[in-house]
Amino acid sequence: MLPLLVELPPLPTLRDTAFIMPEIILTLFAGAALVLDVALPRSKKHLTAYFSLIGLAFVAIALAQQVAMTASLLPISAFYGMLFIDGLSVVFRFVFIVAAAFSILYSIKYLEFEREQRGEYYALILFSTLGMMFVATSGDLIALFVSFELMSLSVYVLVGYFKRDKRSNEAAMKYFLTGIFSSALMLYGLSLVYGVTGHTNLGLISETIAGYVQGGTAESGDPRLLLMVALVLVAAGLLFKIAAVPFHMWAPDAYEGAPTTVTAFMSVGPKAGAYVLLARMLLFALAPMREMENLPGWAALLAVVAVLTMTVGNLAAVTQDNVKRLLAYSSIAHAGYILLGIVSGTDMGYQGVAFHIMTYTLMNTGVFAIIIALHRQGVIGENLNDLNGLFSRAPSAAVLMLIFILGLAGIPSTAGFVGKFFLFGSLIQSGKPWLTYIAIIAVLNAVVAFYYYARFARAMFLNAPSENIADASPLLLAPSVRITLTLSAIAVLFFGIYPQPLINVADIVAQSITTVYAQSSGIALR
Amino acid sequence: MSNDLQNYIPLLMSFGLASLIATTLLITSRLLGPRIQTREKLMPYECGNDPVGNARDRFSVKFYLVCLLFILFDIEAIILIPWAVVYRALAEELGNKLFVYAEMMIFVATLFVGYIYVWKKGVFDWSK
Amino acid sequence: MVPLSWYLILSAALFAIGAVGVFVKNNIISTLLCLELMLNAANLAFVAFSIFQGTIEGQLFVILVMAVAAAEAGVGLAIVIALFRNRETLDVDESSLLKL
Amino acid sequence: MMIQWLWITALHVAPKWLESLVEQLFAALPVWLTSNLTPTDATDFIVWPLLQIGVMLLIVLTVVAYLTLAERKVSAWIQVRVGPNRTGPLGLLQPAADGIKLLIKEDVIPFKADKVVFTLAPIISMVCAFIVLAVLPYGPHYASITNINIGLLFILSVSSVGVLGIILGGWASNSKYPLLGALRSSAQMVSYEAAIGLTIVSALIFTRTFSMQGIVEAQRSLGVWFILFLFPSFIVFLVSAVAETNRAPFDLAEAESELVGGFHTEYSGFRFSIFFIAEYTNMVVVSAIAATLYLGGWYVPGMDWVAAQLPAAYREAALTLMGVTAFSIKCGAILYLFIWMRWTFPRYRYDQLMELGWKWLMPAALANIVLTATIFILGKELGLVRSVKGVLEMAWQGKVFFTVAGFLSLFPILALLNAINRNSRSFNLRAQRTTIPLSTRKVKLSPGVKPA
Amino acid sequence: MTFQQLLFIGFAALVLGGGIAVVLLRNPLYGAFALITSFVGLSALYVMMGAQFIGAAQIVVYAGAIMMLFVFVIMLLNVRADEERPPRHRFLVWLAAPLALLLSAGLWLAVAGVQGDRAPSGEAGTVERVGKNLMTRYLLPFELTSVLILLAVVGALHLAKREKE
Repeated sequence: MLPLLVELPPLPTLRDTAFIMPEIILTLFAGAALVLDVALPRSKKHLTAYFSLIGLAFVAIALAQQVAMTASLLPISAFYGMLFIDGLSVVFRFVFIVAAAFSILYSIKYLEFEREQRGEYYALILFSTLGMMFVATSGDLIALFVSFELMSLSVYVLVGYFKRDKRSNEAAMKYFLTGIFSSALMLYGLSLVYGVTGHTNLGLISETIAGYVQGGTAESGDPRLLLMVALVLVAAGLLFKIAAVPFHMWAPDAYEGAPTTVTAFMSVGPKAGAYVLLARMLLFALAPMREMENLPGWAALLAVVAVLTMTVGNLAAVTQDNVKRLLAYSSIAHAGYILLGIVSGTDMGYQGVAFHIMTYTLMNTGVFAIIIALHRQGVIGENLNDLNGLFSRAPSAAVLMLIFILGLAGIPSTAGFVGKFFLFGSLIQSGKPWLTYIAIIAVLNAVVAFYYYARFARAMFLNAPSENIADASPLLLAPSVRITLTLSAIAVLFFGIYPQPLINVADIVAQSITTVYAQSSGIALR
Repeated sequence: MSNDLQNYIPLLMSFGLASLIATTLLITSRLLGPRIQTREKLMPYECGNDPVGNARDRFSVKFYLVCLLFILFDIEAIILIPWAVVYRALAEELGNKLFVYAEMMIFVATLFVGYIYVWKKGVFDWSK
Repeated sequence: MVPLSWYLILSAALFAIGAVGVFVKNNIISTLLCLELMLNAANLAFVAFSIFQGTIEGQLFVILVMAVAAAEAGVGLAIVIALFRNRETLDVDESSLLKL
Repeated sequence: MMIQWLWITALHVAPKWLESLVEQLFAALPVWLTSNLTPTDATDFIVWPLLQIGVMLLIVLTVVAYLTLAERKVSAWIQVRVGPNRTGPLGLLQPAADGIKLLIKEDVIPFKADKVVFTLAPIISMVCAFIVLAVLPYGPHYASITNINIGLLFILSVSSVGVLGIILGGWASNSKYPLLGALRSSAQMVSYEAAIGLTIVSALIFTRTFSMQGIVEAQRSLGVWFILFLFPSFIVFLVSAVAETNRAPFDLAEAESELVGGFHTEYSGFRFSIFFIAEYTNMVVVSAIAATLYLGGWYVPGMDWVAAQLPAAYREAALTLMGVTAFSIKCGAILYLFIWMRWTFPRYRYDQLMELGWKWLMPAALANIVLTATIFILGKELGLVRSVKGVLEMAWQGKVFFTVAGFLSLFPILALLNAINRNSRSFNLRAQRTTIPLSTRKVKLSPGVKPA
Repeated sequence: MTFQQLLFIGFAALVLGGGIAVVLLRNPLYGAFALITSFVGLSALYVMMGAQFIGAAQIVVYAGAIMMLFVFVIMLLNVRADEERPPRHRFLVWLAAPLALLLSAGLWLAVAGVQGDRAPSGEAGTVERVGKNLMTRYLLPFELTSVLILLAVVGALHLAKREKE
């Protein structure tokens, strides 16, 4: 017989299981939602939505148990380093839960209206959330890849959820093809990372690479060359997912064709998941490759991408009339801003990334919620013209929309401004002149962005209602949605004026990133 | 060459030999048989009638669904196989016997949810 | 003995072929086939690294990638079927409702 | 029994020259025969295995040829007919006559067919059927051609590729019946293949290896056939195997007496007979797997004891002889069962076929995995079984426990199947009858007339 | 050149030939068939390396299951060969060979230094080893896979099934 495994690791204990309690609950609820869907009659299917919301509440409660763990900045590892609990993972899992909960809440009426009310929809959102949560906690390439695919695969299905709608089909196809292509790129990159380092554990990879970068080049060859190839492939795969510029072509189509609720979800949830994965790969596993001797590190690479991304995103957004496409380009631009925070490499930058993703989640889902409500019989509600005279028809909705739009534009006294301030400020704070130039470009970009966001305001407040919108019926804002929207609008304003609480949260993320980064060669994850 | 690899050489040979036999037989039959080709003989068979329409029409999507389910159960089997093989050894080595048992039960239970779902969606009811 | 670099070169070539195929093919199903080729190139690299380094992780990765690929193929072809039902064509470029 | 004893005693008193002859014979046999796992040069691992494979292919082809005759004879016997009896004594030359006839038939390729694929499809079928033969354990290790680590998995994978031959053949014909037949055949094969894959998992808990020889050895070391421990699994395997080979009562796609002949409608002459050979070879393979997994392969309880009674020189030879004989008898029995089934059970409808696969066999296989794992853990907790260096060891109590538990586990499985299929319409005749409302009955019976 | 290297070249040719055929053949069914050939070659390479389980799984999962699904869908939708249109991005076809060469050469350069071409360790890919690690160390992704499969069933079923209204 063969020699068996040399040393078996100790079994996962209850402690390990406690760390994935939120995920376990989420899985149970997702499975139960499926069974519930089969059991419920057609007229009662919307109950699955409420069931899923309850599930998410339980998940949030279970996750709250882990908040205390972030006090010690060192990450906790469980399941033999497969899991990796730190500030980043805890905070972002909350973001995912909020994104999922908002999307579910805003979907109920919409799906009812489209006669596509089914339990699968909510189950798929929960599955996607599960994937995101594991992306945020995984500390191993294998777990990262599988959970990342779990996240994306459910979104592919969600994009094509309206299977009788050609645009939905096509959007799903485009998103699927680009998504799998980027996965394949990333996978090949990961295989090279594994090949060079011999590990799949992020901590061990980081340690090994640090050794190579610092002075392991005296041997016959230079492993950094292979690492560069790997880096490019992994980064390309990830940039595809966050729709950064050379790889952004799919985003407007997918955003436009997808059901609006799904657009709202994918613009915040899975995208944030991709940011987290990017952070994990670049700021942890490949952190030593930020800047290298004689070779370009990923910082320079990413800076170029960031500048291109925000410029192209903003310029393209200006010409759009379709709200969903416009918001797609706006989200591309925002991706550029967020990349800046990663490029800057300072505490402030990381705070900005976390802060901006959190507030962006609120603002973007808010905007989409209003657009979803605009969608009524005979009105697709996706054109900018459909917003005409919204203030006279539905004043409260118009005001809410205005607040979110201003937040996205980054007007002072909204939370959007604080995020951008941190992101741009971090570039200047880093003290490198080339980053300062980038900051200037970014500010110019933000000015361009004002223009297209202002078009929303003009349409809503100044333009008369268009003739072809026959019905003056009130928007489909359920009380629960109305309350949620109001609360998030208040939050946008509140954190714009008094951002300190949220900055503290963002600081947890930043601290966990910098701690790990500082010790990236010293942390053994086992 | 590792000792283990040698066991695979006969497979390669039997592959070659089998394809050789098949082609030889086909060629022999081609050489031996008569060749009188008529239009009727070369027509697709439709119980004596002239063929109607295109043969390659589209089919029920059920075939796709069955094949999809096959894939998923196939994957499940492929993943269960390493488990079944190491089940005994691991149960001994780890000390905790129920652990190896439980992890598979979780896996099977997850898929069983899918099985119930698929059943209730009527994929297995061919006549519907 | 076959050196590691041979396997890696084969895998790189396969990857490049697949990547080119993705861009070249008109038909969605052919595109999906090329994507499978790319995933397999990555698998080959994983297994080669795993064997030559004596670590097992690469092979575990490959098993899970196979499961992922199966799931992807299932979903992707389902999307193809849904698309075909509504559009009757599988041409990537033809009459795209969504502008580029 | 008597004869065996006589033989053994005869060997004991056999003259010295006979003993030395056997010894010399074994010494003269090339190295590969006793240890073809460690060949010394190219001749050893190229020429001899090639010869071995050639001989094996020849034997299997003959077996397959006579299997067709056997099928006809048995069916005739079941239907109280005579069967082929003109060519040769008892019709023994019938297969040869058939072969020659098919060989000199005209080779027709329909003009609409895709010529390349049309030619390739039967070859794929045949290669996939034949390549598996190399890993079957015909007898103790030197009687089998090769013993790879992943034998069972190899068989599974090759058979999953074999379906392609059928589907391509149907597609290439470019005709309606073959295409429909191919789709239905492959959907059916694929459904039951999944059940086979799952049911094998429960067997692997006991065997702990894929190697076909290893599976036999596992049973030999215990002195038990696994059918005792794994009876539900055996049933699932057997039913799935019949369906997997597209045989009656599952031969829906090619029900030649009711429908047009399935995927090979457009095939004639020797192209057809290649498909035919492949199908029968698959039968042999499937029965060999069943024999190996559940019936001990070449192992018969007591054969080691018998061999131990012999002088050392004969032991290997006797074991081989007994092993090969036992293996052939087991395969033959299962093959006979296949033929018997064909003439006993009426054909299923297609919906029944799919339902049987997915709603009955699949949950049965899944439940069996769970039950087998549970029973094993239980047996372990009770201290009835332990493994020493990877080899299972158990006293008679353990064997009794696992046998009883194996048979008893049939009941929970049946209960589960009954529970989940209570409202099944395909297999419940009463439910089927009541679904036809009176108003739609075509035949109106006048009052007072009783239906015949 | 040893026998093993010869074998490698043979199988590599099979793999590459299959891959190239996938790109060049216009009929998707032929393409699928070529891909299966390529997968068989890959599986043989895995077995040559010693990763037997992966080799078998490659055939069962890819050639036997995934490609079967492709073939079904191609037949289901009756996808004909591409019309006589030129392939998209034609220039890329000519770029393919240099690209492949470049990538390969770069990898060679990079790999030759790092790995120093160690001999493969024996018994690297046995089922036991794979299973043990999958069931202990990599338990979490393993369980996650079941959720992934469940998700794929749900999603694909929803998309492909025709609703009865």
